[in-house]
Amino acid sequence: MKVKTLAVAMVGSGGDGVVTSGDMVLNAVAEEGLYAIAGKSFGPQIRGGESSMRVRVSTTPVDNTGSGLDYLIVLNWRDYHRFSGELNMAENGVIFCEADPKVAMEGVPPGIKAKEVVPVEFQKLADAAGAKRAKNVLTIGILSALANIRKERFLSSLDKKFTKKGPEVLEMNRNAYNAGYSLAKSLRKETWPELEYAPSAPKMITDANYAVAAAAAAAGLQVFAGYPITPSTEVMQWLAVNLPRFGGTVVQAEDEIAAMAMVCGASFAGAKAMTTTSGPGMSLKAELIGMASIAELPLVIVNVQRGGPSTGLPTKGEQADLNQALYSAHGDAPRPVLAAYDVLSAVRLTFEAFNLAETYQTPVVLLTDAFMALGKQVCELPDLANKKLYPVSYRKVPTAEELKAGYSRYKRYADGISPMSIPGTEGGSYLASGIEHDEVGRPISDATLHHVMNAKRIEKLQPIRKRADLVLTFGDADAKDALIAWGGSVGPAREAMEILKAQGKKTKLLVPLLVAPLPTESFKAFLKGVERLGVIELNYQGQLAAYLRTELDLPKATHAIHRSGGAVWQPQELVGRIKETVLAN
Amino acid sequence: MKVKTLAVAMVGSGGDGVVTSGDMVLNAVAEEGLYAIAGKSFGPQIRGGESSMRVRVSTTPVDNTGSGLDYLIVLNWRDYHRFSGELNMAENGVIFCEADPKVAMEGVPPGIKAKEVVPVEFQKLADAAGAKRAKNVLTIGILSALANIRKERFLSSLDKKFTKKGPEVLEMNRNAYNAGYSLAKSLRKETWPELEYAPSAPKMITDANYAVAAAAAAAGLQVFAGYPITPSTEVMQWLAVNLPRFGGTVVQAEDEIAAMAMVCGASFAGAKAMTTTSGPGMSLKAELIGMASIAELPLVIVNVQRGGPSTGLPTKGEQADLNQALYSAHGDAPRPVLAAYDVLSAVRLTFEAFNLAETYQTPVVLLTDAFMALGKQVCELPDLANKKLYPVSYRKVPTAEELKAGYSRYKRYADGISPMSIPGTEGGSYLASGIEHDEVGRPISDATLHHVMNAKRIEKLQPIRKRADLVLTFGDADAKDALIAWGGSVGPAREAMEILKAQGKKTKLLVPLLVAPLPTESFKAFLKGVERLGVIELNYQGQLAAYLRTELDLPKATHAIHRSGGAVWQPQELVGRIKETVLAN
Amino acid sequence: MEGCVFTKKDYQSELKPIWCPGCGDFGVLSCIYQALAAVGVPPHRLAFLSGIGCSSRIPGYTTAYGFNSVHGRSLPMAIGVKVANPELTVLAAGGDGDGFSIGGGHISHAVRRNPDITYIVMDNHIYGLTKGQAGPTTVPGTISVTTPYGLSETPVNPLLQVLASGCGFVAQGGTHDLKGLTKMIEEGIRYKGFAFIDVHSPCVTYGREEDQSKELKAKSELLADLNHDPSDKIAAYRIAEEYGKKLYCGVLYRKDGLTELATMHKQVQKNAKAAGDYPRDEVFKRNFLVH
Amino acid sequence: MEGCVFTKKDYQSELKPIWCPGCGDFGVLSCIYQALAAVGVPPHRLAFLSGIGCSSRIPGYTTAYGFNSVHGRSLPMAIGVKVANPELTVLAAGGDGDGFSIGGGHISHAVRRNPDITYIVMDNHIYGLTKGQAGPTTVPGTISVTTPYGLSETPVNPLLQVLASGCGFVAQGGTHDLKGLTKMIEEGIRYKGFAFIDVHSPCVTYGREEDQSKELKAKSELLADLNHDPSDKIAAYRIAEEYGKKLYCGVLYRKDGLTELATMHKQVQKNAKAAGDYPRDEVFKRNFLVH
Ligand SMILES: Cc1ncc(C[n+]2csc(CCOP(=O)(O)OP(=O)(O)O)c2C)c(N)n1
Ligand SMILES: Cc1ncc(C[n+]2csc(CCOP(=O)(O)OP(=O)(O)O)c2C)c(N)n1
Ligand code: SF4
Ligand code: SF4
Ligand SMILES: [Mg+2]
Ligand SMILES: [Mg+2]
Repeated sequence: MKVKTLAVAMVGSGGDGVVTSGDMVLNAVAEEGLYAIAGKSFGPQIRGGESSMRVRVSTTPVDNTGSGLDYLIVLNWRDYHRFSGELNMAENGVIFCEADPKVAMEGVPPGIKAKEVVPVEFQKLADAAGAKRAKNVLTIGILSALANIRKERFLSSLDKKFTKKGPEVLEMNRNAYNAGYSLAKSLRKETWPELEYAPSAPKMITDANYAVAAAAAAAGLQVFAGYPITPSTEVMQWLAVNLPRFGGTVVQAEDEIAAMAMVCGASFAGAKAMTTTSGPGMSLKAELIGMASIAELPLVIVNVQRGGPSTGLPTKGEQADLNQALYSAHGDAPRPVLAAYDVLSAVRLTFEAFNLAETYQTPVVLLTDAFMALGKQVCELPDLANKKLYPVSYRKVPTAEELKAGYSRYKRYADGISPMSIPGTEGGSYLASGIEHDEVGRPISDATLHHVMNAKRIEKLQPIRKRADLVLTFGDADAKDALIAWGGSVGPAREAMEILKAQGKKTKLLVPLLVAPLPTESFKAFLKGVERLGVIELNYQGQLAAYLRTELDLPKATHAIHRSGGAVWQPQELVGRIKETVLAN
Repeated sequence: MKVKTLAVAMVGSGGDGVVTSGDMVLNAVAEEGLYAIAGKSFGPQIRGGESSMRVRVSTTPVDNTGSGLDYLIVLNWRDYHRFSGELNMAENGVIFCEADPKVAMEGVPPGIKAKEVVPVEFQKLADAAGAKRAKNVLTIGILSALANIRKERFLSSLDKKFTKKGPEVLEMNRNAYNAGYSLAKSLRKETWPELEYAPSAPKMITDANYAVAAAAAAAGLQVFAGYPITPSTEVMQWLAVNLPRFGGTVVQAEDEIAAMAMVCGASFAGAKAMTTTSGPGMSLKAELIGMASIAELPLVIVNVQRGGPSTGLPTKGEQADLNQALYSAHGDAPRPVLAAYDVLSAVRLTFEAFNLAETYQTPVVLLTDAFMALGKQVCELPDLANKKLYPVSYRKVPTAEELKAGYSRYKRYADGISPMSIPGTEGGSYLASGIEHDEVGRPISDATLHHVMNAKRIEKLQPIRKRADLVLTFGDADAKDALIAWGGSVGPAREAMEILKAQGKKTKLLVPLLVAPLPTESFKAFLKGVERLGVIELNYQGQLAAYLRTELDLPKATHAIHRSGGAVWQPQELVGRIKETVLAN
Repeated sequence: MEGCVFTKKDYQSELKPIWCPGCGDFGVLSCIYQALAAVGVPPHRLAFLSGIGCSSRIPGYTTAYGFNSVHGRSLPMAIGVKVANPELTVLAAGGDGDGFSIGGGHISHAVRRNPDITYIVMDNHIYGLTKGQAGPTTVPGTISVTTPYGLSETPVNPLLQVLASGCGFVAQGGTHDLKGLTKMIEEGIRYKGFAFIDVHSPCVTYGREEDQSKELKAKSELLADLNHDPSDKIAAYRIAEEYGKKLYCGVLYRKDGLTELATMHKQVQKNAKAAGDYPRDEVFKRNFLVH
Repeated sequence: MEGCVFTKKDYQSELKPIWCPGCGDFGVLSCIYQALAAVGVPPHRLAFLSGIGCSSRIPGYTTAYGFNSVHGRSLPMAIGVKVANPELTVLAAGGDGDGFSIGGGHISHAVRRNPDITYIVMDNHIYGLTKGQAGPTTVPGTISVTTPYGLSETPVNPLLQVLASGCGFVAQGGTHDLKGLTKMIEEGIRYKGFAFIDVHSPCVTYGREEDQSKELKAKSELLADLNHDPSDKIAAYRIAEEYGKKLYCGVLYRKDGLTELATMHKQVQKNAKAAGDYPRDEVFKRNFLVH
C-alpha cells in the first residue's frame, strides 16, 4: 500500500545502537529530500539503559510524531515495557521482534496490539551476515525495505560513515544492511504501507534547541549567559561552540539568577542578550525578569518547558509553564510571550523575540518544550538572507540632539518607547534601577507618578497585539467548530483537524505564536460565528484556556482539552477528545 | 458638630516628633475604648527627614483611613508637599499650621483645599508654655480638643510616660498639652466636627505584621525562617523576641531562597513552619514553592505586598502580587491563596493558613500589604481561647497499622490526603522529592502516572472551594449592582458602599478571604441577579478581575476598578469610580 | 532500638542505584552505609537531604528519611530539618555543582550557624547529571560541551572556601580509599557541629582520565602519614591550597567545642522564657492590649 | 576627552545622598570620586553597578552609567556589562548584607572569571536600609531587632572568603582614613582583574559604638607600616584571620598577571573563528543541512 507518511520505531538496550540507527534513518531521509520528525526516549540512567527512537517520515512537511506506528522493531521486550505508552501501533502496524528469547529477554507480551508480529532472529541474522556487531545496521536495512527508502541512499551513507574505518568494517556494515533489506523485502506483504515519493533537494536536520541557538546567533545575539539544565542545555552548548565565531560571548553562570543578572547587565551595556533555561531556572529568574521590566531592558529568555512542578519530569515535555511565563514576578510586570510549536516556528520566533525585545525595550519570553528540543526534525532550510521573513531590529538610541537637550532615560513619548543610551555615550549617563523612578531615572515613591510609569511600561506593549501575522489559522474559515492550540500541541491538533475533515467534520484551528499581549482582534475575527470551541494544550489545568477567558468572551460551548505532559498528543487521541467534547451534542 | 468618626493628621520634619504624637493619640484612643486606624509615611531617608501620620478615630470598628482629613496639623509646609497626595482634606477640613515662616520653611501654599486654614505659632506657644522641646505634645493637646477626646486620658498617659523622667519633664509636657488644648478650645467653631462617644473597654493596638506574627505563634508555629525585607521584617522581629517563649525557633536566613528551603526542611521534619517576605523575596521563593507543592509540604508563606515591580515602592502598599501568588512557579502547582484586609482578618487568616496547610499538606500563601503592615489599627482583642473562631489543625500522620502494612507516603485516598510520616517514626521512612514520583515516592517519568499524581495534588485542594465562611458579603443581598473587593481595597470599598447607600444607591459587596481555590459557589450565589459589577483592587492591570473571569461568568456589565498602588483607596475616590463605571448608564 | 547493632543492610533501600557502572558514587554510598552502622544511627532517626545531580540521588538509596530536594539547596533544607528536630542525625550531600556553584552561597552561612550536620560533597569536577558541562571544580583547559575551546576560568577550591568560612571540621577523601573515607565520614557524623567532607568521586562517563580512581590513588597522600596537625589552621590552609594538584586525604582541620546551632537555639528559648512566659492564647492580650 | 583632567565634581551627580548625616558611605563616595579623578576615567565610560541597601544607592550619586539593581546581584550584573563592553571601567558596590549574605554565592565565581572590575563593599556590620537587623558580619553577642537575645552565629570573614576564592587583589580600608582608602580604590581600579576592597564604613544609626570611625581609627594599623608583603598569601591569610578583631588597612594580597575575563573571551573568539568563519545568514546551511 502506497502512503505519503509513515512512522517507524525501534526499542532496545544501551548496546543496541538504537539512537545511531535513528540518526542514520533521519539522515537518509533528509538526503532524499523527504521530511521527518523524530523523538527519542531514555531510561533514567545517564549511560546505557533502555532507549527508544521513533521517526515519522513524510513527503510533505511534518511537525508531529503521529498517532500509531506502522513499523516497530523490538530488539528486547523488557525494554519495550518502559516505553509501551509511547509505542502504540497504528491499526495496520507491524512489529518485527527478536525471536531468540535469550536476546529478547522475554517473549512476546500477550495481547500486544499490532496487526502482525513478525519474530526475527536479528542477532543470528547479523552473525550469519558476518556482522555480529552491526545488528542495528541490519535493522536499518529492514526499515529501509519496509518503508521503501532507496537502498542506494543508505549504502552511500554507510560508505561515508565507515570508509575511514577500513574496508572490513565497511563490508560488514554493507552486508548487515543488505541482509536486513532482503529479509524485509521477502517478508513484506502488499497490504503493508510503503512510502511513495520522488527524491528532491536535501533538507536540514535539527531540533528546537539548535534552531533557537542558531537563530539567535543570526539575529545578532552578542551576549549569552546560561546555566545547564535539561532539556535546554544544548542551546548553550551550541552557542559555546558557535557564537564566538560571530564575535559573541557565552558565559556559563554559577546559577540561573546570575545568568539572568549577566544578561540584564549586558543589555544595559547595549548588547543583544539572551538566556535559556527550563522551568526550575525560570522560577529562579522571576525577580530579575521583573527588574528587566521596570528598567526596560531588551532581552530574551527562552524556557524549554519540561514536566513540572519542581524537578518534575526533566526529560519530558509539558506545556505547564504558561502561567509562569505570563505572571511570574511580583508587581505589574507583563512581558511579551511567544510560543514555538516546531523547529521552523522556533527559528522565526527567535528572531521575533529579539525584535520585540529591542523595539519595545522589554524582556521577552519564548517558550519551547522538551519534545521539540530533544526530538529532531527534517525540514526546509530557513532563508535567513530574506530580511522580510527574518527581519533584524535594534533598539532606539538617543540622537545627538536629544543628548544635547538633556537626556531623560524614561521620557514619555507617545508610543511609550524612550531612547536608550548606551554606556560609553557622552551625555547619556543615567541611573537604571528596579526602584520606581521618574522620567530621568530618579527614585520616587509617589503613587501618581508610579501609576504614570506603570502605564508607560504596560501600554507601550499594547501595539504588539496588532501583530496578526503572529497568529496562524488553518482549516475552513467558515467552520462553526473551532480549535485553538499552542506550542507542542499545534502539530497534533492540525493533524487531528485533517483527520476530522477526512471524516467529514469541518473545523478550523487558530495558533497563537504570540500569546501575550494577546492579539485579541485576530482571535475575535477567528471566533466570529464559531459555536463550539476546543482549546488544546498539554497541562493539567488548562492554562491557555483560562488565560483566554481573561481577555476574550469565548463561546458558551468552549471545551478545555488538556492533560498532563510526559507524552506528546497523538492526533488520534485528540480526534477522540475533540469528538467527545467539541463535537459531542 | 457631633460625629462618629473623624480623621486627623500631622506632618513635619524628623525632629518634630510626628510619629510619637501619632502613637500617643492612638494609645489614648485605645484606652478610651474607641476604634482607630493609623498610617505613617516617611521620606526616603533612613533617619530624620519628613514624616506624616494620619489617624482616623471612630466609635465603631474602622478598617480604612477614610477619604478626607477633618484636621491637619502642618508643622512645616515644605514637608507637606511630599505627602500632599495623601493628605487631602474633607470638605469641612481645617488645617492648623505653623505661622512662623522660619519654622514652617514656606508660607501657606496658594490654593490649598481646606475650609479653613488656621495659622498658629506652635513653637512659640510651646516656648511660652516653658515646653520648648514638647511642641508635639502641644499639638496633641490641640488634636484632643478638636476631636473631643477626654483630657484626663491624655494627662494620665503623660503621667505614665514621663513620671520616670522626673517632675520637671512631666510638668513641661503637661503644660504643653494644656496650652494646646486651651488654644484649640478657644479657636474651635460650632460647625467643626467633634467626636461624640462614651468611653468603653480598652482595645488593642497592633498592625498586620504583628497580627500575623502573634497569630502564627498562637496557631502553633514552631519554625520560622525569613530574611529581612520591607515591609515584612516586623513579623520576623516580633517572632525573634516571642516565638522562643513558646519553644519555637526563628532563623534569619542568608536569603529568601534559604529561608524557604529551611521552612521546607522543617515541615518535612514535622514542624509547623512559616516564612514571611515581600514581593522580591516572593519571586525568589517560586522554585521552592513548586517543590513544596509536589512534595506536599504543609507550610505558610506570607507576602506583605509592596509596590512593584522589582524593588518598586518598598514602603508603600499595592495589590499587584496576586498573579504571582496564584501562578508563580513552573508546572501545574496551584496553592491556596488567602488575602487579609485588616488586622483582625489577618489574625483569622493566619490561623486558616496553618489549618489549610496542615490539613491539605500544601503550601499556603497569605497576602497582606504594606499599608496594613505598617499602619496601626485599634480594634477588638481576638478571643483566641474560642477554638470555634480560632481552630488549630494538625496534619494526618500514619497510624501504627498503616505503618505496619507498609507505608506509602503518597498513597491515594479518596480525599487525596495521604498520611505524612514524621522523621523519627519507625517504619515510616520515605523519599521526598521535587521529582515526579509514584505513591511510594520513587522517581518516575511515565506520562500516565504523572497525570494521576497531578490529579491527586490538585484535586485534593478542591474541597477548599466549599469554604463559604471564607467569603464575606455586605450590603443589600438583593442589590442588582454589586462590588467585589479584596485585601486592602475592602475597607474603602465597604465604606464606599455605605456612602452610596446614604445617597440612595443600593449595592452589595463580596470579599473573598479565600482567593484560591476560588469559592465559586459562593460567588455564583452572590452574583445571582446581579446586573452590574465592579471589581475593586489596587493594581494597574486588574489582576483579580482577570482571575475571576477564568473561573466565573461575570455579568456583561463588569467593570474592573483599579489603579496602581502607592496610596490607599479613599472611599470617596471609589464612590466616584463606581459611579463612573458600575452605576453609569 | 538504641543499643542495637546495625549493619550496612539496614541502610540499604530497595531502590537500585541508576548510576553508571563504575561511578564513584557507589563507593561513597557504601562508605556512608558503613559509617552509619559504625556510629549506630537508627535509620528512622536519620534525615538525609540532597539537591539535584547524579550524586544527589543518594538519599533514595538509603532507608533514611530522604529528601532529594532542588538544585543547590541541600544545606538550608538540612538546617530546616535540624532546627525542627535537633534529635535527628542529619546528613546532607550532593555534587560539586550543586554545592559550589548554585548552592555556593549557602555554605558559609551553614558554617556560621554550626548545625550538627555532616555535609558530603561528591566532587567529580563535572556536571554529571546534565551530561558533562564544566563545573566549579573542573580543571582549567578541560574541553567540555560548554567549554569547547577549553575551560579558562580557574576552579573553586572547596577546601579553602570552607576553611575560610570558619568550619570546625574539614576533610578530604576519595573513592580510591574506601576504608579511609568510611572513617572520615564516621568521624564527621560523630563530630558535634558542621562537618564538611570533600570526596573525590570520579565520574566515569564525563570525567577526565586524571580524575579516575586509579589516578587518584597515585596522587593521594594520607595526612596522617604527613604528621599533619589538624588543629593548625594555617597548616590547613597550606594543604588546602594544594587542592586539585595533590590529594591529601584525611582531616585537614578540626576544632572542637564550637557552639552548635541547637545549643544556640536552646539558649535563646531559655532567655525568652525568662523574659516572660505565658500561654499561647494570651499572646494578643499580653502584647497588644493597651493598659 | 581622553587625556582630559577630571576632578571630583565631574563624577558628582545632581542627586543629593539621602544617607543619614555622618554615615560612612559619604566618605566612601568621596574617595571613589577622588580615585576616579586620579585614574582619569571619563564618567561616561564608567559603569557602576550595585545591589540594594543604603550603600547600594551609591551609583546614583555619580555621573556614571549607574545601575541600582536588585539585592545581591551587583557582581553578575557587573560581569554582564563587562562582557558586553570590555572597554568600560566597571565598578560594583554594595553592603555586607548584599555582598556576603544574599549575594555571597556570586563572589567566588566572579573571582574565578577575573573580570577587570573593582568591587567595593561598604561593610557596616549591619543591615542599614532595612533598619538594623544583624547581618553576615555582625559581631556575635550584638543585640539587634532580629537578635533580641544577642547574636549567636559567628560572622562571615569577607577577607578570608575572597582570598580563599583565589582573588588577585584583596584590600581592607575604612572611612577613618579617607586618604588611604582613596589610594586603595585607585589601586583597585588600576589593577587588571577583579579587585576586592572591604571598607569599614560605619552605620551611625544602627551600628555599634565599636564600629564607628573613632574606634576604627583607634584599632587600625597600616599594613604598609607592618612591612607586610602582599605577595605572601599565607601571610595574607594570617592577617585576614584577624578581621573584626584588628583592622589592618591596605592591600593584603596582590597577584598580577592573572588572565582577565576579557582576554579569555578574546582567545575563545579567536579559536572559534579559526575553527570556521562564515556569515551569520549561513548558520543553518552550514550547520544543519545534510550533505
Ligand atoms: C535550578 C536548577 N538548575 C539547573 C538544574 C540542572 N541540573 C541538574 S543537576 C546539575 C548539576 C549536576 O552537577 P553536580 O551537582 O556536580 O552533580 P553530579 O551530577 O556531577 O553528581 C544541574 C545543572 C536543575 N535541576 N535545577
Ligand atoms: C530580594 C530582596 N530581599 C531583601 C530585600 C530587603 N533589603 C534591602 S537592603 C537589605 C540589606 C541591607 O544591608 P546591606 O546590604 O549590608 O546594606 P546597608 O544598607 O547596610 O548599606 C535588605 C535585606 C530586598 N530589597 N530584596
Ligand atoms: S554521569 Fe558520572 S556522576 Fe553521573 S552516574 Fe554516571 S559516572 Fe556517575
Ligand atoms: S542607616 Fe546606617 S548605613 Fe544607612 S544611611 Fe543611615 S547610617 Fe548609613
Ligand atoms: Mg559533579
Ligand atoms: Mg550593611
